[in-house]
Amino acid sequence: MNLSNHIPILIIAIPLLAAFLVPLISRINKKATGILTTLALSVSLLLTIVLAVKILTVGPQVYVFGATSPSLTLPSGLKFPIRIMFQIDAMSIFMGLITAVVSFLGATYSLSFTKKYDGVDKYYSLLLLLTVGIFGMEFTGDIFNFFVFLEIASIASVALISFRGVDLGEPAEAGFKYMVVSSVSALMVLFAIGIFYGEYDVLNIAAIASVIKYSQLDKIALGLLMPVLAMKAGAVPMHMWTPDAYSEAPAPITMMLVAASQASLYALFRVVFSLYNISLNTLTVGWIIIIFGLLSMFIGVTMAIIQKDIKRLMAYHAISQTGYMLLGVGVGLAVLANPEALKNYGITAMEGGIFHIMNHAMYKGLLFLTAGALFFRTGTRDLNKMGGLAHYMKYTTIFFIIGAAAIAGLPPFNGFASKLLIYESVYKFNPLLSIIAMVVSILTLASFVKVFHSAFLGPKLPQFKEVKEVPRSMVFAMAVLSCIIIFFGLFPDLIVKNLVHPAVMSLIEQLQYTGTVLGGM
Amino acid sequence: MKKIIFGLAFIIFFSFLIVSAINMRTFGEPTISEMDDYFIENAQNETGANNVVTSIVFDYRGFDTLGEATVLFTAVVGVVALFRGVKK
Amino acid sequence: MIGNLPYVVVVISIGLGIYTLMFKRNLIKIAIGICLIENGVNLFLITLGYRKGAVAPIYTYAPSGQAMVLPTPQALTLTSIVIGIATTALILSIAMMIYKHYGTLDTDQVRRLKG
Amino acid sequence: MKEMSRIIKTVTNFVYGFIIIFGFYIIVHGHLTPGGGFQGGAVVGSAFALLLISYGSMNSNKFLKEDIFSLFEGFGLILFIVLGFSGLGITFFYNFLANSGGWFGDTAVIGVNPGDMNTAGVIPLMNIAVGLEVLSAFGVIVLTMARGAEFTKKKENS
Repeated sequence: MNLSNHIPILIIAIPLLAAFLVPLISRINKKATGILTTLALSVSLLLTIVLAVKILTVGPQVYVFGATSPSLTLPSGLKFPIRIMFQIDAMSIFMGLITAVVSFLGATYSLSFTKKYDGVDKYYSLLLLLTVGIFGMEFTGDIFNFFVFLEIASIASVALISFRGVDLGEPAEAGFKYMVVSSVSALMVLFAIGIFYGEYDVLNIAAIASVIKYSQLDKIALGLLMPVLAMKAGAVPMHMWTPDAYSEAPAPITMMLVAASQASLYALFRVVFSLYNISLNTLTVGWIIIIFGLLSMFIGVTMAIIQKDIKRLMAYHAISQTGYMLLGVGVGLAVLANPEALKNYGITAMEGGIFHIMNHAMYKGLLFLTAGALFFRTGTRDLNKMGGLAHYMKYTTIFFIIGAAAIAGLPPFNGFASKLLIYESVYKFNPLLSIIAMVVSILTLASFVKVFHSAFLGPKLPQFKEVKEVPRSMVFAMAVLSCIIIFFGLFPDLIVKNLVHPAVMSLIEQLQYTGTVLGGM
Repeated sequence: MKKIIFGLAFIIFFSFLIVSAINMRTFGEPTISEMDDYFIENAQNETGANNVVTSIVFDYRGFDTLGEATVLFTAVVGVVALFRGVKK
Repeated sequence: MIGNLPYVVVVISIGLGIYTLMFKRNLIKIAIGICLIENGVNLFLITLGYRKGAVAPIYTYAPSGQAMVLPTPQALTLTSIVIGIATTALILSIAMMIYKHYGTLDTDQVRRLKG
Repeated sequence: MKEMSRIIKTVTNFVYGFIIIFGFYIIVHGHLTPGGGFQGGAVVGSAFALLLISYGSMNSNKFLKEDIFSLFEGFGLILFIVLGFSGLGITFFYNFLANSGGWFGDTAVIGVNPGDMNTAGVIPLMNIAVGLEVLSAFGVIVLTMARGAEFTKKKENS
């Protein structure tokens, strides 16, 4: 029994087992639940890093459930896979790394943050299940399995968003909205799966991609999948759930919700690039994605400027930053059929967009955690009621400055690195788009200067006399994120070359994706 | 105004569905059924279960079933967490 | 066209569900709309698996020599039904919680989160 | 929820045992006849719902315990995932008992046959695990929502 072959499943199965154990453990000892959660997620993080090293050196990994060997995709003479499999390439593991880091830090942060809550065991159980759902969405190579994990992630996030619904009405309301959105979108995904199944009689993504004909029905399936996944990712025409859900969830959960919506974004890219790829009318679909991105950027930032609630403001910024990713990858898709333009600036644009996913998860997670720290000590999210907090919470102030500078795209932080890639490549595609992106960046900076001024600066306020620095585990989580942000900002070339570029290439090259499952073609 | 936008979206969506219904293959005559024929022929041999659907649910697609049980567990934990303040 | 009648039923069920979601203002009705869509999708999956004159794919005391219907859609539908139960349970619980806090189920009055 | 009339309670007393036994039959014979863990679990869960509505949520607390249900739920899930793990010598969810000659390991007769309980490897065990999980999950959901309904109604009157 060679455990190193089983790493892909262990990454998911260990948090899942821990999630089942947590309710039983809490009968014996309530405090042990948090420690068990953190332990399970740290094991998962370690295994993800090991798997990432393996994938980036050896190549894509396949794990077939229930077969006689983990890499046996096609048993004896079949032309199509019959079992569920995990298919992990550079792009999947890129997203997996984000999820692992974010979930581990979320659990660490929760150790202190959930002291005020009762029913902590349910909280940790749901947190683990949410992690499992996100990991599954990113790793799976089977389209129905994707639907199942989408449901796990959305039901767990609904339960966590409405976790404070016992005492307050707003979390329950936000949870209801998100539940309606996510169940409708999951059912539309299931309808699209039915269309694929009826046409080709396979459920494996790579197998569908190898036979797809782009007929009328495939167009309808794309027309169902794209808006629905964009809605789950929080792009603008369908963004109404995002501010509510992000602002009402507990702060560590908001950070994980960012990762969950990015998993939907990943699924959108997977559908467009790996499932359809060149058979699409790439220019049209690319422009649709670019327009989604532009609307998200602009409307997100304009709505953010007028907000009074700190987490709501950050949620609108999350929408606006999603626009950058859609813009970068959309430009790459628009020139996919044109090898020269793709080589010239398409790949760079996609690198910018994909790199921005990771950067966004890090700095937006940090900002939500600082907002959570402010809420933890002051008990309010209203910017007008805060002030002078820099006197009491030194570390939190520093972390907030780092996060705000990163989101506004100031050097030497990571936001600058990915935004620069997007600006320079999009400028070659269409100068106007690049200028809009820069304007949005300036507006973002203005908005965060306002937040910094009203929350941290100013005289000491009498009602915050008791406020002191947050507990150690919360500081630890924020410090790790800040270190990652600064590291990525100082050495962007290293990350782009080793992590982002393989991810982009694995998206673009469809034959490599199908070949992993179906053999050399 | 809102109603008009909703109505338009609804009409577009409904026409999508109608077009897909018209284009679907004829009811009762699957054109391609390679994967399912494989299951019907080999499930009994490979898993030993007489019920082909059960052998798919628990063997060929067993991981889906784990996910499905997890979804139910998640919903239970969510419902219990939502009503946790409510005493008997 | 008449051969595709089951698909038309599916489309009508899903369409009614979407209509309910968009134009009804009661939380319980919204939950019912989601159930309608879900049933439509399940019916769609089952419809795909039907083969004319075939029997259920179970070998115990099966009539010999007859074709069997496709088994995969049945397995998928089983999964999606259980997921639907989970969704419905959670959505109804949240609706009950909203009723407890706001005293109403009308979406126009349940709107503290805005802008 | 109030308790219902004497007729309903008497019929319930008579019927619920049969429903539960039928549910367990469906669970255990999942690999031979139509049914399986989920379907059988749902049948048993419906018996609990019947008990709950005929006796009312206050009285049924005496014989339907939420604690025990949640314990059984965790137990069923852990049994299920451990069965998955135990195939890990080959792959996760590998059916290591099928056709091995031991427990549930008889080779099935190919083609139409009357059925043999002792076949199908881990599938019957998984059916039992999932059936346990589903029936207790249904019990917990029904009991919790009944309790919550009681609570919201009280709020309404006061």
